[in-house]
Amino acid sequence: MATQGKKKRSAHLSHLLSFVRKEFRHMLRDRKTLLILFGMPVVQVLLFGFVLSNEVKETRIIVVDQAKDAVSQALIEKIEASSYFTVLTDSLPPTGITDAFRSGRIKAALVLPVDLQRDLLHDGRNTVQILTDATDINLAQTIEGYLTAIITDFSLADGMAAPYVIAPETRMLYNPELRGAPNFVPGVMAMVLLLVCVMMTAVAIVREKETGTMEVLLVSPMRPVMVILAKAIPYLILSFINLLAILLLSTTALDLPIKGCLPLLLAESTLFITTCLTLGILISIVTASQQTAMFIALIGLLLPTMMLSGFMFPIENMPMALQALAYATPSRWYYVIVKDIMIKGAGISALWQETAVLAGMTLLLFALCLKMFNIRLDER
Amino acid sequence: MSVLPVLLRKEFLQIFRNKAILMISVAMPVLQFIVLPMAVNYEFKNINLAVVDHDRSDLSRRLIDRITGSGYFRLVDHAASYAQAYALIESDEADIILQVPSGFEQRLVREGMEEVFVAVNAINGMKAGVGSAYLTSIIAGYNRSVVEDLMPGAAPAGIAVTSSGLFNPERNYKISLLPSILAIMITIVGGMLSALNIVKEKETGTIEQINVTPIRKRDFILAKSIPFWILANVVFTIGLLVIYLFYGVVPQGSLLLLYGFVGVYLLAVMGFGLLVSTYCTSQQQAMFVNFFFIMIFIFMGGLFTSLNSMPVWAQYVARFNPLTHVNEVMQLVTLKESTLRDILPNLLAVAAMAVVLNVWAVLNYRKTS
Amino acid sequence: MSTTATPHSIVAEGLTKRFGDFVAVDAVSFHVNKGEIFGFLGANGAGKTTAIRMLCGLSIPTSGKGTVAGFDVYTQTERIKRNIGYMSQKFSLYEDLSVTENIEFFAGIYGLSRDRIRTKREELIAKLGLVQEADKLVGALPLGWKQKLAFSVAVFHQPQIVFLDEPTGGVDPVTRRQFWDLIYEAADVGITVFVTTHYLDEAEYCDRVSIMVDGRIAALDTPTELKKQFGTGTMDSVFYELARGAKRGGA
Amino acid sequence: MELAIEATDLSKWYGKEKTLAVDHVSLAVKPGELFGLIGPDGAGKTSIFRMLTTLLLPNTGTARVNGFDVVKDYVEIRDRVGYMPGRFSLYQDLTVEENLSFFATVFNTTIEENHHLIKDIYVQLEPFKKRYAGKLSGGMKQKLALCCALIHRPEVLFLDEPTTGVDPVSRKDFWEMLARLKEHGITILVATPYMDEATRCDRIALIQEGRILQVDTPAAITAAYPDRLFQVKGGSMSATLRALNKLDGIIRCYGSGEFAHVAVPATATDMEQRIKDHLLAQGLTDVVVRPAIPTIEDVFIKFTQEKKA
Repeated sequence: MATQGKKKRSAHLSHLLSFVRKEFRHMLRDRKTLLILFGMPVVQVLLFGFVLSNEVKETRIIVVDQAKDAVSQALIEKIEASSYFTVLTDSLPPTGITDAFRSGRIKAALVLPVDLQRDLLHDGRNTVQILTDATDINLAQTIEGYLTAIITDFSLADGMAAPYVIAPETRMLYNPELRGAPNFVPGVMAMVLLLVCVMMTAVAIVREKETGTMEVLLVSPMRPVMVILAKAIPYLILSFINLLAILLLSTTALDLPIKGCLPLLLAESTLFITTCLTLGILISIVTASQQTAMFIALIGLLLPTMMLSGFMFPIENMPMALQALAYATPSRWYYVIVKDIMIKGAGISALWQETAVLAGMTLLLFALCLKMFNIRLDER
Repeated sequence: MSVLPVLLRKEFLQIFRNKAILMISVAMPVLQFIVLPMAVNYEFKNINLAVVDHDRSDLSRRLIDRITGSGYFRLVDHAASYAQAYALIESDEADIILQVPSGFEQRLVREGMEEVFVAVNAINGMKAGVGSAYLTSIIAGYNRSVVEDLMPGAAPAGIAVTSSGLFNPERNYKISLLPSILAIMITIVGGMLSALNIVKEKETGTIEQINVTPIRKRDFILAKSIPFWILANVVFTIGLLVIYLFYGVVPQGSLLLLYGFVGVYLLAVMGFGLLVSTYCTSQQQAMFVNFFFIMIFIFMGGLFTSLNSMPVWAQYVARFNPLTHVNEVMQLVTLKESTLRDILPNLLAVAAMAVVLNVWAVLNYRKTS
Repeated sequence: MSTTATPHSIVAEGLTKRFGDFVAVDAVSFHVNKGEIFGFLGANGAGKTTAIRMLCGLSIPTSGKGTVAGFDVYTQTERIKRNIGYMSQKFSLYEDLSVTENIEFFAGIYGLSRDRIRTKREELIAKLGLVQEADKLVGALPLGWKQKLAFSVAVFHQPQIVFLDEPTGGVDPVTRRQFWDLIYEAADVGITVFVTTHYLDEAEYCDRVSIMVDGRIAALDTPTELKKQFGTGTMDSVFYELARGAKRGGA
Repeated sequence: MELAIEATDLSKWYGKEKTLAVDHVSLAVKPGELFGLIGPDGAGKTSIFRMLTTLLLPNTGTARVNGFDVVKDYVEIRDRVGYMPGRFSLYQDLTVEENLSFFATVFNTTIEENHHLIKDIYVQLEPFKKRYAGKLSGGMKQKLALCCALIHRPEVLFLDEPTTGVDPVSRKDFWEMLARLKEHGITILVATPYMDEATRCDRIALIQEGRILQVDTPAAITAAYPDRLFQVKGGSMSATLRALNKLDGIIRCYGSGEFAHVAVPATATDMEQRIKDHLLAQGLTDVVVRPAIPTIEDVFIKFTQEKKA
């Protein structure tokens, strides 16, 4: 009995190996798809790492200088000197400002009152007005913040300040320059990996159903669990290589440090990739055509992951129901993990909860896969 | 009977017969669109604040009360030391540390100037920026009241700043983002449907049957895009209704203009999908290629991070991104009541893309090998 | 419709198709008379499909000359398509469209007028005995009915030539015979029929038969003549004699 | 002796309308037998195959393969049978060799272990072993699929329309291979729409519209043909058939290759002369009329037309 059991186990292992080899061949022979699978995450992470940021720089503003006096001149010079703004020199009457906004030429306008210098000298105070384009609220707010800071600074330096000043000195921890990459790379990584992994395996089993090879596999000693594992392993390896490429590029090209422990990051990533691959396989198991599988994977997942992963919109602001939905999104957990390990240098002790959730999800999905796997051709 | 209506009829029949795909491509996006906008909210209500008050004076206590009373911050801890507070940041329990130095009150009254120290967890850039801005403005407000207390009657000096946001004065994120998210939705739906359709005929082999008929390539491509164009417009319309019914957002500008632009825009998106379709041999390939570009379109479209913040080269590249234009137009028309004249550059750019992509797709579709 | 006065529906002279080093069709020459039923036989991989694809304007030949319905296979592929009908064993009709919808679709493609389609459609459905099934999806029909319908659709626009690629594979014996009745009917009204089959009894129903081996035409004549040439009583033996020498089984 | 395949009262229906694909079918196949299911596309052959290979659950009835129940003991059956589905279902993007070794491992064996079983076929495939399965010709594909189904030396082999779309020469090769496999004691159940292949089976079941019409040896089935059959020729086939249709006393006539076949009641006498006279009277020349030996196809046509009548 014991030897028989052993023989069975080794048979299962060789099943698996041979199946994995087969899957690798499928993967390697479709060069176009392989190229996209490899290129896509790397290019996207790199591109978005370079491009995405919340910095404000050289934003075009108009100063409506009704004062045209020494103070206003000095203030304009000060604004121009900062790297945040480019002051458009062509002055506009106040009525034309809306049009300038509408055409998208400017993002903000600063209106200096006629009696800027005189009022300052007389009353020691005056009020200027900032107009921003609030269609992009975040940008508008940041611009207001920067402009206000410059003006406050200007009035302090000019010795016009009131007494009793409480000046906050602000330090940005972990990401002092508020660069985009540390913000966006973990989020994009979580999102791209999720979608690519899910899509890869979403077609894997349903394709065999469509081509009819599933029939032959079913009438063989091959067990469902082997089919599922064999479908996942090659993509796990591919995704792991992808991950290494992403990390390599983000440390070299994007200058993103990995403060924490690299093996931990790799281990957590492998866990996350497994979760996504299992989700894909589940989709593949319950659908009948490649087209349906792909539509579910893409239309069904793209927007929700983008919006609920937490890197676009803060989860704590969402209504409870949506928060619950966000907690069911694997990328939400992985996003926290990547951020904490890479940028904060956190260890497993800080991340065991997230890890446990991902592991739980994977097990649940895997169990569902086994349960839903149809060992016959009958429709359910 | 001319050929195009015949082809169109066939496409429609097939679309409506495949209920699964129809459900996924119409019902799923609409459902998502009802639920997901609830996530659109950058306004931070509960920024976790750790306070290190070394002064423990009257003034410092009033400052802290004012901050916690603002509604934006939640006091998580009065830490004894900065190191303790920092630990809270590390464990993600706190987002911001406010440290008041000892002798704060004394120095403020005696020297007329004092600094407080603010440390922000800047990993989440958005929260860091918004949080520190809130904090700064609360401190400034407190500052004014301190001045009034200490020098009753004296007006605060210096240049005060008032600000107002045009077009969206209440700074409602839903108004500014929902139309653009709707645009993303129709891009995904339209792009995917058109990208997979021709490839599917290739995979099942029915394209051979089409290729031995005298159907003109132009008619074939048109027949493949018009139904999905209409379907995407239906999704768009339902989306607008959802925005209105569930979120009360009404486009300020002309609906006609909006539809006109979206119509042209969809032609460009479908042209892209069809082009992908003519290059690919399997649905899987088509989907991956299309997905790759849609992701780039979305993230470089200026919606989630402003174009303004991107490197200059990326801003040029973004002009070739149809989603950049649709985002701009959505905001121009729905919020700024822009007219045709304002959106003309966008319209022309998208129209040019539509022409180039569709012509390219027609040329690249081969009836004969 | 025809613009030339050739007596032949199909003329091939040294028609060749190469894929890299592989010569799929090797300088094939033959002609098919108007109104003839021409059997195009050959083992799997002999090059039949490639040859048909060239004649239907789906594939441009590497060298040689050819005209179909008087139009050149290099330069006038779209005009060829206007004058032919085509049906293959698989994929001839859209399975997710109904009988009526398929007829209307394919007739519409060839620009038949709406009234004409309507009257002819009713006639056809009645003739094929599909009145009950007119609104059923084609995918739900038995194969034999599907194939009869596919053939009728392929000749609906009265093309000069109809190409049939293994039209009767898997069809039951009675329906197979009914299918051939349809072919005879078409030939009677002057449509040239170009047909491939693996049923050698069907070869007997053709006016002339060509047998392709390794990309070349190894024999071409009437069934009676061929049998005489090879000194046997059945087309089966003729075919076996020729095809067993083929070198290219796996192509 | 235990039966290799034993099906009792098997039925299968599909969809909401319960379209009956298999209608109370019973079958018994002895070990080592080459048994044919002969019937056209849509007769229900594939559904029967799928129930016997445990891929579908029967709606009524039971079936056993080598003593194992197709519902309860599906794992045992899957370990022991070989199955070649109707459409080509090997991996098109793998080479001949890769397909073979993949299926060998899936069935816990190696190509070497059962090489003697497949060697006749494999010799023909060997020159193409580096070629992708998708690039093989129809005949070669089917040979490869047979190799893959055989590689683990199954006790029962199920071949669903292995020769559809295959040219006559390759079909002949294929059946010669099956004959040799029988010598290894493998039970083979094969489905085919080609009537001429029936004679190569030990026993056949004629099947149409989900029902079994008759089960016996091919010789017994043709011997039981109740009518007298003539082969007739006189000018063109269509003219001959047109003329024959005007003649009283014949049951049916139809083309069959070079000749038309005419069936008349077994009791009728002097029909040979009557047919000849009639055709000559109709203006046909070179008239030939002679007795013909019925084939399975003739039997099948008889069943089909009787059902319609």
